[in-house]
Amino acid sequence: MSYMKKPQFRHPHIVENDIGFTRRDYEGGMSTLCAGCGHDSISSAIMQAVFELSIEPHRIVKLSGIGCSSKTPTYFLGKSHGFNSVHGRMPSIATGANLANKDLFYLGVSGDGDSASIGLGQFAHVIRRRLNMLYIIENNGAYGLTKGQSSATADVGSRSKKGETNIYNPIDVVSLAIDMGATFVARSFSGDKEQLVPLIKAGLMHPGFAFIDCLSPCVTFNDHVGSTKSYDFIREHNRAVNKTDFIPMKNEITANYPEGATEVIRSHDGSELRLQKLESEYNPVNRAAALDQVVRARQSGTVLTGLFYVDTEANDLHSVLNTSSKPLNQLNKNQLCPESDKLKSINESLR
Amino acid sequence: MSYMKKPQFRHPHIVENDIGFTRRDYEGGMSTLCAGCGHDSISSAIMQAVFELSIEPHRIVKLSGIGCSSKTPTYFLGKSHGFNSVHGRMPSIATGANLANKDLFYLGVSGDGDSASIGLGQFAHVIRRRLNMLYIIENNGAYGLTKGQSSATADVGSRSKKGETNIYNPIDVVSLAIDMGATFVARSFSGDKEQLVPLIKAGLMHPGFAFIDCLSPCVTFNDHVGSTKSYDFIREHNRAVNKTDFIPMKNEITANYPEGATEVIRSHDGSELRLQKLESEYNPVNRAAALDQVVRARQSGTVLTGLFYVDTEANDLHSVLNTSSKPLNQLNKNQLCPESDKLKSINESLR
Amino acid sequence: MHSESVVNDFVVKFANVNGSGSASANHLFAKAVFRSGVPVSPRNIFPSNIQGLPTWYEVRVSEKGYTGRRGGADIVVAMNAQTFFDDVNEVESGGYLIYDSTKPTDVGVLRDDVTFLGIPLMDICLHEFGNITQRHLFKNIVYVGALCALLNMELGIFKNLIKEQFKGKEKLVKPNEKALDIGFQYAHDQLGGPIDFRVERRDLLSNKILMEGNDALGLGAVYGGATVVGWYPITPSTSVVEAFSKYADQFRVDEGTGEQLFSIVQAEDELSAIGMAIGANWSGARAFTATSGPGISLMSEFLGLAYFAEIPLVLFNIQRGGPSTGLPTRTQQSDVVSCAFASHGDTKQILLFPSSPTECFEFSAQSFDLADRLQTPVIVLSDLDLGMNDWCCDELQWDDSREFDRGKVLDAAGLDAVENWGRYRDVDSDGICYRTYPGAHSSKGAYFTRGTSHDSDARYTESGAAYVENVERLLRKYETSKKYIPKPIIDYTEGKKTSYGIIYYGSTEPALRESLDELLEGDLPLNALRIRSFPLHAEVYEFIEQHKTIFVVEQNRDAQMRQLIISQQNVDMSKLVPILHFDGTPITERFISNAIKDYLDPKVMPFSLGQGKRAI
Amino acid sequence: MHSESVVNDFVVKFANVNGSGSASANHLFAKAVFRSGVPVSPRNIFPSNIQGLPTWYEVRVSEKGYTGRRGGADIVVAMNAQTFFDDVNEVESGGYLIYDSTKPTDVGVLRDDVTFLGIPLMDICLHEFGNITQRHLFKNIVYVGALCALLNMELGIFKNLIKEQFKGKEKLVKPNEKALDIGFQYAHDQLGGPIDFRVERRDLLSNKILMEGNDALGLGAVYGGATVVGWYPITPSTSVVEAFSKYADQFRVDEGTGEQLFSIVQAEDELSAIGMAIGANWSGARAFTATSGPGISLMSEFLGLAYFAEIPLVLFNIQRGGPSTGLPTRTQQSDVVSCAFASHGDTKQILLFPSSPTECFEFSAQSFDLADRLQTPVIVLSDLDLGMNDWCCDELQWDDSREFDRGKVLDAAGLDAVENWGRYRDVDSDGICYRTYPGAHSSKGAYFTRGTSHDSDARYTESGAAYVENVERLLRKYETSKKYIPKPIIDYTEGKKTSYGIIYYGSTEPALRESLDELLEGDLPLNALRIRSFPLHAEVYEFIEQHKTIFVVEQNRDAQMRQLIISQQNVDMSKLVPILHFDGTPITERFISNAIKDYLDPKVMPFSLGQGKRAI
Ligand SMILES: Cc1ncc(C[n+]2csc(CCOP(=O)(O)OP(=O)(O)O)c2C)c(N)n1
Ligand SMILES: Cc1ncc(C[n+]2csc(CCOP(=O)(O)OP(=O)(O)O)c2C)c(N)n1
Ligand code: SF4
Ligand code: SF4
Ligand SMILES: [Mg+2]
Ligand SMILES: [Mg+2]
Repeated sequence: MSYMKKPQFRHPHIVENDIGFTRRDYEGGMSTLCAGCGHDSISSAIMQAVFELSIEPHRIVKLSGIGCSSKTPTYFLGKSHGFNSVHGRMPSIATGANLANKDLFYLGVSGDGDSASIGLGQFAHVIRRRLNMLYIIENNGAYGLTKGQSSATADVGSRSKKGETNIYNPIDVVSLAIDMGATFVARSFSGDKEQLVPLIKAGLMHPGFAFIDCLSPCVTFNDHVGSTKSYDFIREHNRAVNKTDFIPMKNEITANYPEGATEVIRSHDGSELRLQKLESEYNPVNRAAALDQVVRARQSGTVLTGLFYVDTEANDLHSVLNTSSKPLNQLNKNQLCPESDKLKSINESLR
Repeated sequence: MSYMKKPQFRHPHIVENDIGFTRRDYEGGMSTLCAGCGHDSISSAIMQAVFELSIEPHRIVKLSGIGCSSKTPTYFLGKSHGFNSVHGRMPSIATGANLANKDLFYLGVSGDGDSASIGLGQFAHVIRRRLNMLYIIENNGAYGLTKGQSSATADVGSRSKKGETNIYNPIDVVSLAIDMGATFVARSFSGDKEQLVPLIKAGLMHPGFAFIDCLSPCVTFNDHVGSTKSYDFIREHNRAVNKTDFIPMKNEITANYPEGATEVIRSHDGSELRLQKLESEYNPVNRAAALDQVVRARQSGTVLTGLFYVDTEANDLHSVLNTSSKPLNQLNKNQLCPESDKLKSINESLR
Repeated sequence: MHSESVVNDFVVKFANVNGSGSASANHLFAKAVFRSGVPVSPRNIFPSNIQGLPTWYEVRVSEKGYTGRRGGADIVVAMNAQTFFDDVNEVESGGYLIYDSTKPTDVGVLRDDVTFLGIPLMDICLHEFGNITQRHLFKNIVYVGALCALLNMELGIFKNLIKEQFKGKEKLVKPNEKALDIGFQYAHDQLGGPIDFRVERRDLLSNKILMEGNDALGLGAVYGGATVVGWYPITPSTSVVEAFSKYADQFRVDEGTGEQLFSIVQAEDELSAIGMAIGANWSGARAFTATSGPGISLMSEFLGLAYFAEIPLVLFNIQRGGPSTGLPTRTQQSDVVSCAFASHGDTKQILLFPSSPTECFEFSAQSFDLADRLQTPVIVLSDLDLGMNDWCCDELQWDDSREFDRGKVLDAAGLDAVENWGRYRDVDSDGICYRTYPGAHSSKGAYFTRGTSHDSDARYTESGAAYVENVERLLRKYETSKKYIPKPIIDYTEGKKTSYGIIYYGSTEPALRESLDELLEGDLPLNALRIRSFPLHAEVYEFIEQHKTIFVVEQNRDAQMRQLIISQQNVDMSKLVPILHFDGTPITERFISNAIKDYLDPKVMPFSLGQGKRAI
Repeated sequence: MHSESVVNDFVVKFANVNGSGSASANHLFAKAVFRSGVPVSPRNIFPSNIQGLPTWYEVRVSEKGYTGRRGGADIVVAMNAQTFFDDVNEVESGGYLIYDSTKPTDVGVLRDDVTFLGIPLMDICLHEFGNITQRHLFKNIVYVGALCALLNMELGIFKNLIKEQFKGKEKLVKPNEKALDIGFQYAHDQLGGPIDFRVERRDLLSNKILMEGNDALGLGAVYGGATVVGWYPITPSTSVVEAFSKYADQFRVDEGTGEQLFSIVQAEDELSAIGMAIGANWSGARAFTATSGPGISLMSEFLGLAYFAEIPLVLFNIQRGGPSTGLPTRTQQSDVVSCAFASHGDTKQILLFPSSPTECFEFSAQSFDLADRLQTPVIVLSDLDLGMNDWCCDELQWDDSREFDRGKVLDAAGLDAVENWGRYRDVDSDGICYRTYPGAHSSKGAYFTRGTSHDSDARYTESGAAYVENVERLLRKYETSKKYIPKPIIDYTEGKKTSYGIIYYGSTEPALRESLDELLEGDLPLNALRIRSFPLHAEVYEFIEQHKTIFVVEQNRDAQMRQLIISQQNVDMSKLVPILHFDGTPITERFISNAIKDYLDPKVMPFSLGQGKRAI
């Protein structure tokens, strides 16, 4: 099913992006997820975002753990290298891959089970290390692939399809990410492409660790009445704090916001994040304030979405480690291997 | 060294607690930690707290992971069962032990490496599950036992003894514990027994998950100028939000606080937590407010100590699981093993 | 085609799309064969996803009681367009293919040695049922009704099953019955009624049941007195815990208070799951965990701790296809070596190998006794084939006078009665020491459990001598364990002498026993030994001694049991011929018989069978 | 006592308290022996804590070049009151005990076959040094000065070493020299000068160095081109990464920009550490991780992934005493089986066994070539004895013309040149396929790496046939690996025929080679084979063929290498006699020789040696 060959016929009028690629160039294999699964919508948002950003597909590295969500990288960006690692350990693979080659874009896709249960440690620590990547959790409050157990992000009192009520405190991956020092933190909803696509674009271009918690209903196991991760529940309880648009440096500024309500966040490379504030108090550049607002909204039962926090001064692991500007995987023997006379002096020092 | 025989001679005037035990009954083997190690002070605070609470030593179960801190349970409460598990996995052992016997007190001792690095997942998840235990992290910002590497709680810019500067965002185990739903969260300092002992007492008696982050300098590897976990640094940057006293139900109320500034928190069993507020805004019963204050203090470089949050309605894993009031390890065959006629009807249902 | 009809000896294979509700309809068919008193073995072959991919359900009907997978299919119910052509090819010559003929297709041209039976299922359901879900679901019941007629089965059996299934939801009985009737009638009227394959009522199953191995393990754990479960979901082990949960809800809830006399915690991962089970066992509750594949690797650090600190533990490993994430919904016996020596350093674990649901139940209950007695992990190795399929097996039995063996535990009275207790003192010279539970006594019996080296009083030590004394005692204990763990079962061919032996274990049993019959019929008698536990008993080595050639039949690539056999005692290795099947499907009689015949056939030289390889 | 003095053949043992600064003083002594041109082997025996517990430092001086641990001590410097009496007992008859005589004690009564040499160290330092730290630290230098006089060594050598050590901190040179002089003078004047044990200058070390195995591994990784390290601290592997870091700081920082041509990340645990190394190797950087004990268990899930997805990886396992947390500061070779079959399912890993720092350097650099060439994990098994002690070994060599072997990698040009590339196609029939790095080509060469079953184009598959094809190819690759990995080294006893062979590996080498000499002297010639890698080469089995009895010498309880030998090919197992040493101390010549002599002595029946057991 993966990489199923599609007819390669190309329609003459098909839309191309700045670098001459069509949408088809960003597609992947046929999805084997359940019809209606939220995850498929996220895949399509990813394809759209990368297309619009005009990134050559081979410059993206897609990584995942294990789960229905973690299968999705097979279903988008078929021309990108992909790595479907083991359950909960994608962040370490991403760290190694990124250390080896800082010149590519790293896109991690994970599930709530993958990241909030077995992978919680790796998730928290990859944030601490400021890895330059976009990390998306496709959050359905359940274990899809193992048939519907509650995950650690399920709310207290949320009922599983079998009728069991979750009794444990949920883990809020957004407050966790803010507290661990992520420099770009957002929440969105698989059903809201308009909100999601700009966030993915901005997250991919963010020069540090960017995180999107994307609510993504599991239609088979967690979309019933009583679940707090169902399409209906999210639609009803969702409150967006802002509307985002991302304008890469090279593009003209096209969006037209009412001036007063819009905050423009400019990054080093000149690209712009334009936030249309929906909640006047919301302040996406103060970490403590962002955390406080997320936590208070949670206490009140609201599902806040939008961009919660962004650090315009963000830097990444390579900058703190001061690694070579040429990717490590491109250094040759002459650069890496000391000559034998060096070894002679080491021998001398060991006598 | 552990369990070194001490002379058993008993001084006639030696002080006994309510149940006739002396301080010696709460001692353990001789410590093999470095002279001056903060962890030894915590051990002594634990012995004092349990002595003062008049808990029979055999009713305590002490558990730990791996590290200098995790060695300490050998050095206190020699008459208690102990379990020195593997690195970072004490919480799961504690969960199993507690599930087996709800009638004992569970005291977990861990290090910042043990709980914030390898054990972060288990630490977060045992909190979610509301295990009835007191969990103490002896936090020195370093790996003592493996000779001084920085741990995940080391602050950005803190220098290790070797002169390396920590470059990663620190994990604040206090904000994490609050966010994960702990129902009793405090921070203290190994050098401040006056503050620490009442917190340990209150934490042990708390009917849910109680957590104390106890700063505990590593004199050998992390007590130099440039470290933010040194005795000097902590003394200088420490700001206590309140003074705690814990009054078990059976005791008379002895402490004498200036009325206005004291908040009395009463739990179900009638015991009292008396908090002398040092910071007027501080509110230890609102989770979001507690989190906010901890995070803001951290941003300003202050080491806040005291009791940050307590939930008087706390419950524990057994209550959410509705397990038998008789400990599971005390149920006998008749209670556990269905009779053979039950098996007959199962056989019938399988034809 | 067939000169006369074949009775009670054929395979029906259903090809469906997963998530389409076919599983319960197919199960209904298998159960109806069982109710006809005829041995049946259904096998579910499913993909590692939730909806939309091909899935198959094979039902073997065998009057002789052969319940191993046979391979091939005499009747294929081809309901999946994606796999239709492959499914047509699956049919044995002379067999039948049942398909949905709503859209007219010229299937007849595909093969001329197969009878094609078209039923316009979609069309029928569109007319007969109102809502969309029903239309889809009842398609499955309609073909079951048709099968009933085609195989000349009793419709009443099916109807009774429907009634039992929907007890409490009586509204559903009628439409199901209707669908059955429609299918039955269509086959009867339009397809010419019974075909050449028939199910005839027998009475061969009086003490038999149809049960999944995982269900039996879960139930055994209830009977074995388990009260604490730490687990993490993973296929194919999840249903062990689900079964425990189901039966505990039934038998272990205090009627008066509603309190649970058990506790189940879904852990955050496998490391935590096994940690919980270890902590609880340490505290004197019986506790287990269950896992598969990667979970075993993740548990290995804690398995070493439990071995070295001597903490009882029961671990159910429902094996699937490895390595790594491998084939998560396929079967193998490929964790044998990794479990036997699980963890770094010199560790040796106790393994049990059940070969039927009946034995799953027994071994599950017994494993708690063994773990307590031996104070060490006991790993029960089942697999997906045995664990997640309904096996036709002996009914379960329980002796009410049987007591739990809690092993050497000192309570307060016990501690008062002994002098100089020390946790790791080998006072009985069998390597097993006396333990205490936390809180057992107000002043005695406390000790410190650790994974670091310890002396006989549980004190930390770096002394080489104390270390050696301790780990040699562990070897002594391992030796002692053979007195307690299940012995191998040996079958000598009656009345015939043979120099050939065969060693096997676990879910290989049904295919293997069939193969023994088949080979005997071809005048090739073999004696057989079934290993039921590790470390291996002397009987295994005696059996090897007695024969010139021993075939070791396994469902893995690397001849792992053979490796265990030679790791424990000197034997003449060249006598041990591996027969290896490892493509993820259950091993078959055909595979085993052919491998052995080819090995013995001088014309087949060198012995090379693809999957059944001789060289290792 | 001794009729004449013993030259260059004795053991000095220092008994100290850890954290007291004795380590560098003791090292100074060992290095001075080395500078005298005489082979020396220091060994540090330290506790698993940081300060206040007993620690020992044994220095063997051996003109013959025997650098294995000998056992016993001729001169004991007893500086630890806690262990004083034990230390006195350690002295060989006719030996010397040096102690601090500040407080008058009547030590003479303890033994009459030992000469007691008291030096009032505390007293001396109190008078001679002002500050408290100095007083404590210089006590150690004073006894080193005394040893210099007692052993008749050249004081100038010590002084030069001091100068080198404190280059840049010249202020420290003077007081150290002063302490040396004081000790020297005291021994000379008060203790009667040189004793019966002497160091005499030789020139036996012209191409030798004194180096720790871990230092050599770290340096080898720099030469091997490693650029990414993910690790987690654990004794005794930590110093591998520290060494890499030290040498990378020296050789891999761009002089112009200050940029690092490497990256080291301290991970949150071992699972993450190995994940980082795998991710980086996958992306085409050379990367490694290092661990010990429990770390190996924790890495096993990822080891299975790297095996099955065929990702290069270098893992340095510095073995310590197991099982579980075990003996963290003691040595063993007990992870052999767990590494060879690391992970659940049918996995087989490549192992290397270096036996000296020189070989550590070579194997370390080579392991990156092997991992790239074979696209699989390469596990280098060293141990604490080899890793954390200074070994007197051949100097390091490097051929500047040597190129990295990056194995079968297609870059953009390569991809353009081939048709129909597929990640797991065995186009060369050696089991090794062509890989690509992410981003290699703008439209070709992308593929999806996974731990689930995959076909030859890296696509997910549940097909049994595709699975079998894939895992059989992995076996083919494993076979191919023998062409690349280091062959065993065989030594036939010159000019003598023998039917006895001996197989060994790793850090056992020095003790074993001494034992061969010793046995040969006793007219018991043995041929020896040193295993350097796994899977095993045909030479190993030929060697076994050639001999009647083969002793397999190992530092573990369960005869793990013997188990590997028999797991790979049919052999006559009964010929393989295990000699097992596993108390956590390094194996000695005495142990090996005695075990073999006892085995061959008809009077010692049944063969039973405590730790050197025959039965397995
Ligand atoms: C080590 C390990 N443990 C367990 C599993 C089984 N498993 C597969 S997916 C999954 C949960 C996935 O949940 P989530 O990440 O939320 O993904 P979803 O399917 O909900 O998208 C589990 C437990 C596994 N593959 N590996
Ligand atoms: C699985 C595993 N990895 C690594 C180690 C080595 N190790 C022992 S203690 C320790 C760190 C301890 O740090 P911390 O918990 O902060 O304790 P401290 O010594 O600082 O009190 C490590 C990494 C181990 N024992 N087990
Ligand atoms: S089971 Fe749930 S998460 Fe998985 S594919 Fe189906 S709808 Fe999506
Ligand atoms: S190393 Fe540090 S943490 Fe460990 S005992 Fe010494 S002072 Fe304490
Ligand atoms: Mg999920
Ligand atoms: Mg620490």
